[in-house]
Amino acid sequence: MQALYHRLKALFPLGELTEQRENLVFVTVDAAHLRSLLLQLRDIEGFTHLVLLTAVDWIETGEFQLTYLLGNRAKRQDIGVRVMLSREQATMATIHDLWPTAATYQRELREMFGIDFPQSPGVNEEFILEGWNDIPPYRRDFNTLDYAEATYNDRPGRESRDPATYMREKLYGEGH
Amino acid sequence: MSVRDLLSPFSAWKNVLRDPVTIADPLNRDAAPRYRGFHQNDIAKCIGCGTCETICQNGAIDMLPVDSVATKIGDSGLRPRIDYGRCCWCALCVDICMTGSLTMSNEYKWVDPNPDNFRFTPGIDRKSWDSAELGYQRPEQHRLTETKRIAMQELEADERIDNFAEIVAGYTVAEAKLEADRCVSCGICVATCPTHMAIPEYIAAVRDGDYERGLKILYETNPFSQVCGRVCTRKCETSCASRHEGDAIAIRWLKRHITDQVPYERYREIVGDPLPPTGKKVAIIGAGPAGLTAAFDLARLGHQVTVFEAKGAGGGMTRYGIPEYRLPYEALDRDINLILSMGVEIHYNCRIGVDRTMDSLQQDHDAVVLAIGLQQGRQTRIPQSNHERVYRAVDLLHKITANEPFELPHCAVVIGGGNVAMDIARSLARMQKQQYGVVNITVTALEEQQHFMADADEIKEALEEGVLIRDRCGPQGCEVDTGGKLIGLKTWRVVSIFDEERRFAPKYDEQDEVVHACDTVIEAIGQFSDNSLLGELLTETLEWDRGRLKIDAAGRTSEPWLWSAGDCVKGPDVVSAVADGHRVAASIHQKLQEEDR
Amino acid sequence: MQFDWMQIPYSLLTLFIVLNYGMLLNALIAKIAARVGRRHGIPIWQNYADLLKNYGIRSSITHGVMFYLGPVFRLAGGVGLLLFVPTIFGSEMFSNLSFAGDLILALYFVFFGTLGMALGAGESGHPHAAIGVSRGLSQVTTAELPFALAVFAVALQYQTLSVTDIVAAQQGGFLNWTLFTNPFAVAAAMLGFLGSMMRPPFDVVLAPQEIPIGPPTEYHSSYLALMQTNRMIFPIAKIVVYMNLFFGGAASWPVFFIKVFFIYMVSVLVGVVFPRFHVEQSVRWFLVWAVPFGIIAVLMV
Amino acid sequence: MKPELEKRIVKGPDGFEFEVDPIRDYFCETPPTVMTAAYSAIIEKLFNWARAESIWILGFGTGCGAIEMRPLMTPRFDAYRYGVQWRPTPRQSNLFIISGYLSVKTLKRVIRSYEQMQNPKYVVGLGSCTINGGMYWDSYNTIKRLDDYLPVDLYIAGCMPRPEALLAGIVELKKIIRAGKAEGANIYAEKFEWYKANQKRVIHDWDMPDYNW
Amino acid sequence: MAYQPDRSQYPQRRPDGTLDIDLTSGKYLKLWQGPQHPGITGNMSVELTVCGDEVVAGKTHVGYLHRGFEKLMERRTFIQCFPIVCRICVPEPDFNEYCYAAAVEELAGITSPERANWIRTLILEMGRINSYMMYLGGQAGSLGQGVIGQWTTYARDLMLDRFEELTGARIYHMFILPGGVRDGLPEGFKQRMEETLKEIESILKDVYNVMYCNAVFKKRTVGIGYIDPQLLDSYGITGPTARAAGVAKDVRRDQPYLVYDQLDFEPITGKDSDIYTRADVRRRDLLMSVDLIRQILAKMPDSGELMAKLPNVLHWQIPRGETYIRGECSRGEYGYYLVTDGSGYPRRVNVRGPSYTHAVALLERLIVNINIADVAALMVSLHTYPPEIER
Repeated sequence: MQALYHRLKALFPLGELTEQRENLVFVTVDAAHLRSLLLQLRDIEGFTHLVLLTAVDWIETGEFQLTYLLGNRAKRQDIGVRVMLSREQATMATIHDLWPTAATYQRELREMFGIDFPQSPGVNEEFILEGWNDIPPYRRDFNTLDYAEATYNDRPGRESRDPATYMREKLYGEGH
Repeated sequence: MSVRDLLSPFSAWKNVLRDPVTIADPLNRDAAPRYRGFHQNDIAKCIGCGTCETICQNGAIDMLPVDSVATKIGDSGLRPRIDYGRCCWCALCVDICMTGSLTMSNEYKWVDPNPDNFRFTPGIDRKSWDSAELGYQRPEQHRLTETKRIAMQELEADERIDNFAEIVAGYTVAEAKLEADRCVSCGICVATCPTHMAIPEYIAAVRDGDYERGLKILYETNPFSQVCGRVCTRKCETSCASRHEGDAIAIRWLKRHITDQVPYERYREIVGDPLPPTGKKVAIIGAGPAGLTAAFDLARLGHQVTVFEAKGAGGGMTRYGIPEYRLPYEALDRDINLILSMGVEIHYNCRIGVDRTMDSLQQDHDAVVLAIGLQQGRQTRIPQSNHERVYRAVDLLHKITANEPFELPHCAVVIGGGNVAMDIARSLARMQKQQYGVVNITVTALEEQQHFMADADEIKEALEEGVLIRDRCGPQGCEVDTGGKLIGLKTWRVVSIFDEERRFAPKYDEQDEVVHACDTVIEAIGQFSDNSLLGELLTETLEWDRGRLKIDAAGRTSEPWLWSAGDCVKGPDVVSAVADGHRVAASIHQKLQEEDR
Repeated sequence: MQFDWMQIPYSLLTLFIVLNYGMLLNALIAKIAARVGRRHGIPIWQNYADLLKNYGIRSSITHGVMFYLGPVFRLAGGVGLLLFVPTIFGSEMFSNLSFAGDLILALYFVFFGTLGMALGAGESGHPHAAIGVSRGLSQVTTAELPFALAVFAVALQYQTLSVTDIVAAQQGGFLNWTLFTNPFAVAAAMLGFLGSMMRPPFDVVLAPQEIPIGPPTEYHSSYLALMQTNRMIFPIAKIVVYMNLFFGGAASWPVFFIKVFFIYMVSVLVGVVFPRFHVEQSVRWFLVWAVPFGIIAVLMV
Repeated sequence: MKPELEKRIVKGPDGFEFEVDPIRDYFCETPPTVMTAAYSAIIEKLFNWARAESIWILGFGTGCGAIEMRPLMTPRFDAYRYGVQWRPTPRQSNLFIISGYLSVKTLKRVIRSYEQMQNPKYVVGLGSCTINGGMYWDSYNTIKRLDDYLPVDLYIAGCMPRPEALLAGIVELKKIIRAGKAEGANIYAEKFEWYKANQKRVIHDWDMPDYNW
Repeated sequence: MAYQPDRSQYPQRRPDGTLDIDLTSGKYLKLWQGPQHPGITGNMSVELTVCGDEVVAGKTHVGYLHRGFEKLMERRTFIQCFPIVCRICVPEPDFNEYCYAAAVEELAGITSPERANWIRTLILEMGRINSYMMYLGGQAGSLGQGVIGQWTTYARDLMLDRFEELTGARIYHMFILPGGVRDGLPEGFKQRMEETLKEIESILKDVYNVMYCNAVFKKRTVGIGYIDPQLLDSYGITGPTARAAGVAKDVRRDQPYLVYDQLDFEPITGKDSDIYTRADVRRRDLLMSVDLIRQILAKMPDSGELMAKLPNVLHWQIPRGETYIRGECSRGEYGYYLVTDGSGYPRRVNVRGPSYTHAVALLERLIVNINIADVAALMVSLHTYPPEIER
């Protein structure tokens, strides 16, 4: 995989190589070079299978990480291409013309993370959710527990005691 | 398409003649022996630690009090109530259960029109599957928490026998992390600890490697953390949830680990400065753990505290009773110095009743705390026990600490099976090794060895160091030869110690008599307090309870200005003394504040 | 043949017997089919419970007059068919209202219910019902074609349009049955029969996996109960026609029960083990396989 | 709202323009009414027997529990023995088995299907999820209490309940029906406003009429 | 004479590529299959636009089963995620457990013991049999042949009994957890398993006779739902669907995991890439699984560790990292993309279910210009399980 990395490095401004396994590596590339890198990987290097496309929300640094995972069946290798996007302007070029199935991924990312892929077919249609009126749910700043508690009723009658506190009350009559 | 394609489907009709494969009575079909069905809980085994609640990702478990279980040490009295409106039968609660009380039956049918009924406390609410034998139990090898304690590095017997160097090395950071990782943070120990140290929190600090946070937590509740990190009686570990199916967490060592990891220079800053002075004055008699803890608390609250100590150094029994190899003096000094740095004034070698009177203390101070501990050793009062070569263990230990000369026995017999007996036996053994090259110490006690009051570790180490232990021996008298020289201790074999009503009334087998040859007998059967410093008048005025000062829960005596704390009123235990110190300090502070208003 | 008022209660008695027989027979057939699937299947009284339950449904909605009349038409088709063919040959009581030209009427009744159903289902406004109806009509039409040809052949063969006469001609030993005297007609008719029993491979009309469940998709409560009643009567009535035309009729109730059962089983035998055809596949199948038999039969006579 | 469900002006073949409101045109908005037992006691008893012995389940697998419906209806457990059958259309079904969690999107369809069923109709909640949210208690997309949205006759504990437990539930449901106590449809009609309010609170994309039978 | 539909009135494409469908014209009908529809594979729906009985456009709608697993896992500890993952795919839950466990193990630097790997493989193959059995019943059922479903569900029930015996649960086994497996094989398991395998083989023989050697079944499936092998990569097609197109895509061979490198097998392929071939590939794959189970039971060690040593699971933290673990489930490549950030919770989990591409992009493409009656069969032949699409 090192050889591949060096070949690619000569052509594209790549970030550091993370070797997770002997047959799985991750590289970072900027958004502008993604498409040409993917084309290179698909057409020249034989990474023809788009395994998945997903995002990670690094809210601390204000970035979304898009991961394009490509597989090369003949060589039994996988490469994950990472693209960091600003959370503020989360827009990315679509790749549905390279892999038609990417349109589905992009539709999901649009809905669940709020990352836009202009020109991707049906990207603005509801995919999984229906009538969603909050921030995209997979974003880290969306708190699902709070939302669920505010929206759906609990069955009343649940209460619990902390053993340590309860024992102190019970054994020493201390209320703290 | 062939004829076969047309005809072969009709072969399906052969099934008409076969018996159906239907289960005849599906309503009463048993699930597999391992099936994870409805929960069972062995209420007697359960300790209500709430670990099941912690691991349940569904929020299905509530810990609630139940009528039939009382809260006691090591048992919170809570029992898990499971909401079958949440449960997913993953059995993580069974896997993690610290006592193995929670299991699952292989029953699986529960139908009810009322959705509020699907909540129950297994073992308490009677269910049809309570007695089911089959079902999921945690497989033997399947543990989600480590059961074995991380071994503590200690000096080997031959390395330690000829010196007073500290035996226990203390955990390394890696070891401490592993040990801290075993804790499930249930907090059952907190109530067991007399001073309610925030044990799960400081263990979490060890886990996180945040020792300064840990230290701050320690000194919130225990100014003798260095001492307790070494010699605490660790009641917490007796109630530890991990104890039930494995070793208890080494809480004491982890506490010590925190104090070891933070540089001593940082202590003062981490613990923080006292509050501004209030102008109130408090006198404390005795610089043992109880007295100094009270001093620490009161000083931090801004009161002016003066401590009067009869001996030449602070620490009380921790200094004069506990041998150096268990508690190095530097550790003790560090704790004491930290306390003194809070603005506590201390007068050493100042014996109340001799150098100052109680009256003068009362006049000069807003409150007085009596924390004099148990200084005097009890005697067996067996025949010939007034011989000069019959010692009290505490006296000898004091001599050793204070470097006072005494004639080191060549062969000694210790009476008693407690920690003090072990301390003196092992101290003498070291000195014998240093001076004579051989160890010749015998420990005798009434109980069987496994019922000794001493810690199991102490006994084990004493044996390693060459101390002989003769259990079930009732001392009957010292043997003195014609020249008046002590030559041995006569014991009878103990048949039973208590009578039917559990009163102390040892019975002996008089035929089974042994004389343990020795030149010294050491009595280590307990201590008592010398209250003569109070003076006759005060002694008369105060109320007493079976030889001890009578105090209320807050440590107040019957005199409004006098509090008492520590061993002298509660019996010997470092951490209890610390707890007492806190309690008295809080009570005094409250009183002083009320006076202000 | 004279008309007698007494024939009306007699034929109602026939109806009653056939209805109960149909209930039990359908359950029995279901149990047999379940056996192929290696299970026990419904209790034998299940159809009574279902029927009663559906009559006992409290609420019902209608989509219009035709929606309401659909099941009535259907039931009328079934009952009419039964009443106008002789059930038991030679029995005064159970010859029902048969008359000289009843064969033509029978053919009409076979189709009648389907049409009523089509109108009613169409009015329900459900697309699945509409698709089911269009499939149903095209399939029934082609399935009727070989049957009609066979009937034509039989009518030609016996030179009569009276079912009673046709049965009479077949008496005296089973070799006299049309089955043996005109096997091609029977083959054509039986292939058509497969198509009209709403069982695979010709159940594309109902096809729960495609257009659940076709025309009756909107029917419920009493409407459905009416249709169920018809489903108990209609197949039996149809089989009675087949039995009379091709299998020598029945001279007594036990013979009737046995013959109906076996003829019914023919469709089950095929239906249980095959998947279903497309509608155009089944249309083609009838045209390619069944119709030629019918034509041969007609030509042979 | 889906574009084809929106109101629009359509030009007829004769040149007249008229307004089409698909939702109002296709569905009835009359709220359901309470329909109590109308016949004499003995007839009602007979009907209740028939209702209990002929339970038609709506074939709508709303959640995981649906996977146990197949074993239920096939040789091993053969629920047909118990008078249970499977129906593909809500019109003809009496029993709605809510097989586990309901996402909001499914809830909407479930309500529609439920309303298309005829009185009397029964609902059985399967598994933890219908009782108190189950393992999705903190999910933003699943409801926690089924009885907030539909009247439920019976709950079966489990995640998911085994077919045997389902059969036990059906046997229990039969008892309830036979006793004439399974009046979910009437409860729904009585507390219609309350149910609707609850439903609308969680279904934000409410593009259906208030009642559509 | 082949059936040639009249396409003259079919919709034209608008300049922007969408179909020119005017519903008010009456020419087209919107038809929904699902979510309440017996011909749908689980709780999803397909919005069909039909002209006559030909589908001119289809659109997959999912989300009816969305529970937000990937979000829920972000607020559960690593051990707490273990019971929840299996719920992502109901008919074959074990792949979730395995992939999740393997991903956690890789990032935490834990190796699961050898014996646990054998048991894991055994469970995965048992699950594959179950899943295929569901499929066979569904494929025949979608064409109205109910009896196959009766037999295969029975066979699946037998396998579920074995599952119950081994794992303590019927459907959601929750047996493979990070670090290893819960327990070893129970007493007498191998023998009972052999009996079950024999019964399964005999049932499969019946299924072969009744379903595969069936004129009507062939008529309905041969040549229908053809997938061009060229499409495989662009649509991310994996598993039997790809193998039926003649490409031996099988993760078990391509990137052997667990103990597959010690087992003797060759990926099953077909060549016609239609519904019938896909059904046949799955049937042969099922038989191969039966054989694999026999191999596993014969070769697996009977003693040894079952769990690697875990840190205390209550405060288990995993250093920052990301990985992707894949396995070959009955429908294709199943994978977990796990990102950790050093805390006690996963940062992000993404589940790659094969249905994700099969049921949306691929189905929408294949569904055009087929008969309404074939929709169900086509959908089933892609073997899609909706929960793994929306999770």
